Amino acid sequence: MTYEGQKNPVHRPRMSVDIAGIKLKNPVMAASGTFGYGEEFFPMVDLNHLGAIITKGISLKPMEGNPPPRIVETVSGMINSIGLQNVGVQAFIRDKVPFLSQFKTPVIANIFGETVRDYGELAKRLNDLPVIAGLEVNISCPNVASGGMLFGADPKMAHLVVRTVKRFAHRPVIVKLSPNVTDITLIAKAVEEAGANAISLINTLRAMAIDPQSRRPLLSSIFGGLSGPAIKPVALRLVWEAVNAVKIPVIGIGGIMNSDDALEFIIAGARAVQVGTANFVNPTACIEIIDGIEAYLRENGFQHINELVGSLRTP
Amino acid sequence: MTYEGQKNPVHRPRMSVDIAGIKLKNPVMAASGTFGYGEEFFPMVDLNHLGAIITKGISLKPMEGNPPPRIVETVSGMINSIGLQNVGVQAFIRDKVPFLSQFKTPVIANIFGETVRDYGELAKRLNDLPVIAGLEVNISCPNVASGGMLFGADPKMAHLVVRTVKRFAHRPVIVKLSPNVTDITLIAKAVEEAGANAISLINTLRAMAIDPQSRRPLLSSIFGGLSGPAIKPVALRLVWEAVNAVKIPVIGIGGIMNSDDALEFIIAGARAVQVGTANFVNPTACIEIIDGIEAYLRENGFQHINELVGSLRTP
Amino acid sequence: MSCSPSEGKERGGPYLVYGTLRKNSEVAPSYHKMRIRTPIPYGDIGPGQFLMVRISEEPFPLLRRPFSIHSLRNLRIKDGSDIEILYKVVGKGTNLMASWRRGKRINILGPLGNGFSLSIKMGTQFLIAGGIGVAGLFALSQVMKSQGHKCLVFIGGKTKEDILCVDEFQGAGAEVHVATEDGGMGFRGMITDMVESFLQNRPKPSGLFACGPVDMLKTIAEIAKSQSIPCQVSLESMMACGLGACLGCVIRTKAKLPLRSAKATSQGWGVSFNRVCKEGPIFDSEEVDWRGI
Amino acid sequence: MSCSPSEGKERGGPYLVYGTLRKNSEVAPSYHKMRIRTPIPYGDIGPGQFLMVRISEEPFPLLRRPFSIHSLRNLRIKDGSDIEILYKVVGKGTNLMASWRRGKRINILGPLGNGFSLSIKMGTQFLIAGGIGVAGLFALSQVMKSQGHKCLVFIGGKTKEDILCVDEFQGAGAEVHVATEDGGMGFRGMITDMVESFLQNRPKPSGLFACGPVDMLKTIAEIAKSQSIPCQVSLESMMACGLGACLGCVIRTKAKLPLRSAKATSQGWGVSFNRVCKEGPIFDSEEVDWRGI
Ligand SMILES: Cc1cc2nc3c(=O)[nH]c(=O)nc-3n(C[C@H](O)[C@H](O)[C@H](O)COP(=O)(O)OP(=O)(O)OC[C@H]3O[C@@H](n4cnc5c(N)ncnc54)[C@H](O)[C@@H]3O)c2cc1C
Ligand SMILES: Cc1cc2nc3c(=O)[nH]c(=O)nc-3n(C[C@H](O)[C@H](O)[C@H](O)COP(=O)(O)OP(=O)(O)OC[C@H]3O[C@@H](n4cnc5c(N)ncnc54)[C@H](O)[C@@H]3O)c2cc1C
Ligand SMILES: Cc1cc2nc3c(=O)[nH]c(=O)nc-3n(C[C@H](O)[C@H](O)[C@H](O)COP(=O)(O)O)c2cc1C
Ligand SMILES: Cc1cc2nc3c(=O)[nH]c(=O)nc-3n(C[C@H](O)[C@H](O)[C@H](O)COP(=O)(O)O)c2cc1C
Ligand code: FES
Ligand code: FES
Repeated sequence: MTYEGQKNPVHRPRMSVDIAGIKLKNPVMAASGTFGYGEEFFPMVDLNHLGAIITKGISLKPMEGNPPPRIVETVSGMINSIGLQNVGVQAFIRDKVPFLSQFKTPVIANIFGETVRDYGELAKRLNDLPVIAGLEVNISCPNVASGGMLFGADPKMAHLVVRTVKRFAHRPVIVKLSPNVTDITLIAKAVEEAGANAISLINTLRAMAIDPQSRRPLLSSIFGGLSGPAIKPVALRLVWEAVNAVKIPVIGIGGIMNSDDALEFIIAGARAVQVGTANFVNPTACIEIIDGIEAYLRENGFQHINELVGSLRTP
Repeated sequence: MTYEGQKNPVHRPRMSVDIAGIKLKNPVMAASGTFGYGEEFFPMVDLNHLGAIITKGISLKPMEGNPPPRIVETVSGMINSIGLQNVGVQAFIRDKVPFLSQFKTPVIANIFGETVRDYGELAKRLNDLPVIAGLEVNISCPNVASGGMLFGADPKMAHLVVRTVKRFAHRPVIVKLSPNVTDITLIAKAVEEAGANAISLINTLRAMAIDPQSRRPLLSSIFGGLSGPAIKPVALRLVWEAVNAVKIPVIGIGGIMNSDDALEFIIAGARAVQVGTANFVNPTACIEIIDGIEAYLRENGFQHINELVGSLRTP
Repeated sequence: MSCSPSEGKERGGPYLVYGTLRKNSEVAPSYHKMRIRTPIPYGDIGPGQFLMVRISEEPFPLLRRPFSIHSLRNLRIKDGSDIEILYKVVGKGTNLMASWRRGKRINILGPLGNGFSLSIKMGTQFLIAGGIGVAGLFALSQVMKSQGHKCLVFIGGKTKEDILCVDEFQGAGAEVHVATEDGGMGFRGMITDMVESFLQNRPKPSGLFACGPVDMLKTIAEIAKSQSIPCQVSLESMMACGLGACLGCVIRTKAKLPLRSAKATSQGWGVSFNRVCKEGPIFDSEEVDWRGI
Repeated sequence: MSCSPSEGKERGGPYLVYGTLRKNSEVAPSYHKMRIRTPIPYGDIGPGQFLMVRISEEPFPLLRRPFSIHSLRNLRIKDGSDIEILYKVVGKGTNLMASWRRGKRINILGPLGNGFSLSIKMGTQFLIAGGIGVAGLFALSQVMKSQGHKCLVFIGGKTKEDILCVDEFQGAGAEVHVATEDGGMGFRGMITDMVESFLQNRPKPSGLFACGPVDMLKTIAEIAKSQSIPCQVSLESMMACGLGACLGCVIRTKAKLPLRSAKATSQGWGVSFNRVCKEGPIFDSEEVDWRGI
């Protein structure tokens, strides 16, 4: 029972959205890397109530990740340098997919590779799993083959990765963009042109922290990615720029802690949102955000969430 | 009396730094746009105690700036879209310089133009003022002549602006970089090559905020610049990248609220720092930061601040 | 306009001080009054000036919050002064403030802003407050009393719970008139309607002084203009520094001089955008470009 | 390892609940003890498990903070349970916690982590605590008592002010030995030296159980290895989620299987990096790769 506790089903606003063919019962997804494979939050969180679950990033082979320390708290945010530790696609299919298959909620597999080939291969390997409703392609990682430059920092590379994934994937492809670029619209247009069915943004902002007492970096890898409420204003700006640059659906991510934050992104034009760091602070954040959005729609007389998408009143 | 209250002058660490020929009695400057023309904080703040005062950005002609609302508070930060309102170089020289000339503290004029010519012209106009110890060239503003693209987002444009300023300026030239770029090292190297004597960073992060109730942007100009403690981890990363890319001195800016924050930048390699938003929250922030850095040097047995610069212990 | 350091000091502030919270009580649902003892005589405060209160020593909530100095009494007590603030709980900052207990150290910056101009014609003055607007007008009524003006104070609010300070104003010798939108106290309707009817039926006052929501101020400004009565309004805007440095708090005023003329710029800061914290918060209602507000 | 929703539920938690602060008192300078009443029976807690406490409902300080569940008493009272936390005030979060007053609602997530393994040989057990490390060992001593083990508890600290819970451990039937670096209480020196001398002069214990600063744990691990005594240590690391989802809290362990083998990966998460919040916080001292810590 997803909607228990609602008195008047007649006036209940409709929350369902369609992101490039993936049907979500509401626009709130758990962001990659912040919700494990769902099981970590079960049974505390009713997984059937979520719009979608994005898995932790999956690579072809298992990855060790970076040595600790991997996280540091900053002012209203945190930096992580997990280094994309994951079990690899094979163990994912064997160990994680059965659990996820029990729920009605669409699962979107977040994938990344060290080479363009890796991306294509991953798409192929995930094609046959009914539970995987779509792919989210993380292009915010270094391209090992071309010297560590990020795939997501260069429109040409981004285009190539997406074209390759699209060639193999039987599922809708969401491309997740890095915010650490001069002009997000160039990347957004490049991946749209390459056939992306949707884009999601933002991934974390590159950041750093130092302990003045020990004069050491607070992360073993020196750099990491900043997430959490501190980055929301930057994320919202990038989402708005992307929304105005492409026609495919945009999914807003970055610092969303409550339904007001989520509404900012939706009003700016995001068709759906992802909740990341908030899951750590408040494991039931996604559920509260879903309920909060629904209450807002009801109080403001909206019949359907889509009426709100992109409804920003500019001067 | 600058150093009252210090018991043991013999063991007092030396705080003076030399930034491209500008001699500062300590490495803490008030950042542009956050300290007016000094007079706004006088006499609350002992202006003689500061490392330097950077003026509000100065353009050739007076500028109106953007309509209100111009500022919005965000989580541990604020967004501003002042729109570079200023009195123009003529009124600056006539009305602001006499007040500033009374103090021993170097004054650095922050300048910006709508065209490359503007920048050169401004450098010329400020050459004859003894109180102006240097120029800080703000390249984070739209280049009106070439369609609004930021000077600071393109290494070639940045190079051109700096070369032009250098041709006319008789004073050291600090170039202030925008953080909203894919690769700060390209810009940093370009301006170094063009003759910049130092670089300072970061200017604000492009950001946005929406009021979900009214569904309007919270700033009249939709976008603005994010500053304050929320952005410190991103600023520190950019400073560290810049430090490793150029040989000229780097001045660290972004979210510095206390001496620990300032020390992070210095340890990362900044020869000096600028304090911005903190001045609003705590008008005596600069003074407290100076005292805190000195206490740290003393407690940790440093004779001179320079020993600390770039002393990060990387793995 | 060069000014020497010693000249600057003579201006008397603003001061940045820690005070100690003496009292912080709810005077009506969601309205609180705070009394802060400061260790210094807190300068020559003019009615209409304000303070910036530091909400947190932590980075959240970041910015100071501006509040009118509510009263001029007890400003020159032995060893310092007692500052009063009357505030409405509306958001993060004021909610935090409402939780503060006696004895808490509070960092305040002030006095700030221009304050009401008292170069006014002797006679009857109308003070018009909407809701929490009373906070900024009580000090004015105190000064007016001491200068021998007769004050009529108009206080409007949604319900009778929003009507504050009636006794205080009466104590300062003012005649108080109340209007509530629901009719729960005094006249039923908008306070601006009440003022208009007074202007029709009584001798013209020498001046209008208004503090409250912007729609109320607009209407009062129109009334003042149509009746040719001098009118000062207290404006609000988002503030970061309160000191005139950030240029964040501006409102649009009617440029009396072409912006780029030498004379205009010699006035210093923007001519068509003026800082609420420095050139304001009190403006001549004729100066304000009400379209932009 | 597929598991059905109902199987999951049987695991008994973790639970996300609001409790009510019953008591929060300073037990020694900068050490506090907190008792929180929760509305539910707080699950089957094992000694060595922990909670994540939400420090603020505001975005700063952002992350929850982990604390050991100090005691197993009162976990099954009528209508719920009483949870005890013993904590040292070290930074932002713990300073805030120290200011909380009786009646405050507190959001807690737990029980988390594996807890100490109790599949151990019957006999005498050494429990070794450095400073606040006692927080995580007291519950263990309670269980050991009920299971009929004999406990020797070693508590070390800088000064006598850092020695906590002596009475509590004695109340749980343990024999307590104290060492302080300044000699202000008990043996003068490091607690690890004291343990070593006990190991030389007394019959070998069945197991060592240590909780405290990492240098102490390393030394204990070496001692355990050289004497071939099974040893469990309680490790700390920075945590974001506490649930095993973020992979932020890992430590390096000795990979027993080549990382990329099918068997290794079928264990689920990383083989050479293990999560302190999930595979830990209690580790076999032999498993830990101490160079990386
Ligand atoms: C000169 C001046 C005098 C004032 N005097 C009083 C007074 O005597 N009593 C009183 O109750 N209120 C007064 N106000 C309004 C008061 O400043 C706001 O109600 C208060 O800042 C709200 O803070 P908050 O954190 O509770 O609200 P928030 O949750 O931050 O925001 C609620 C609303 O408060 C306003 N606000 C927030 N921060 C600021 C800021 N830094 N500057 C200006 N407005 C802000 C905004 O309009 C915002 O939408 C005055 C404002 C000004 C500019
Ligand atoms: C499993 C576990 C059990 C613990 N049990 C206890 C206990 O029973 N009693 C006790 O006093 N302390 C315990 N700690 C340590 C306690 O979590 C930290 O002292 C506390 O988080 C400090 O918070 P702060 O905000 O006061 O310090 P901060 O100012 O944030 O930082 C001070 C130091 O505390 C540590 N710290 C901060 N946040 C975290 C976090 N999210 N996770 C881990 N470490 C952090 C860091 O090392 C940091 O350098 C335990 C830690 C872990 C991992
Ligand atoms: C600990 C952690 C791990 C993450 N791992 C991934 C990942 O594997 N793949 C990915 O695309 N994004 C990853 N992200 C980024 C988030 O999905 C999200 O884009 C980012 O955190 C911003 O959202 P937030 O501010 O709501 O957290 C990770 C973030 C965090 C904090
Ligand atoms: C209100 C405001 C006005 C600013 N005006 C200018 C300016 O005129 N020129 C400029 O180079 N930077 C300007 N800045 C940027 C600051 O100098 C500084 O680079 C930025 O705020 C980051 O530092 P902080 O986080 O310490 O504030 C302004 C910042 C603020 C908040
Ligand atoms: S608030 Fe900064 S100029 Fe007015
Ligand atoms: S704290 Fe998140 S995995 Fe351990």
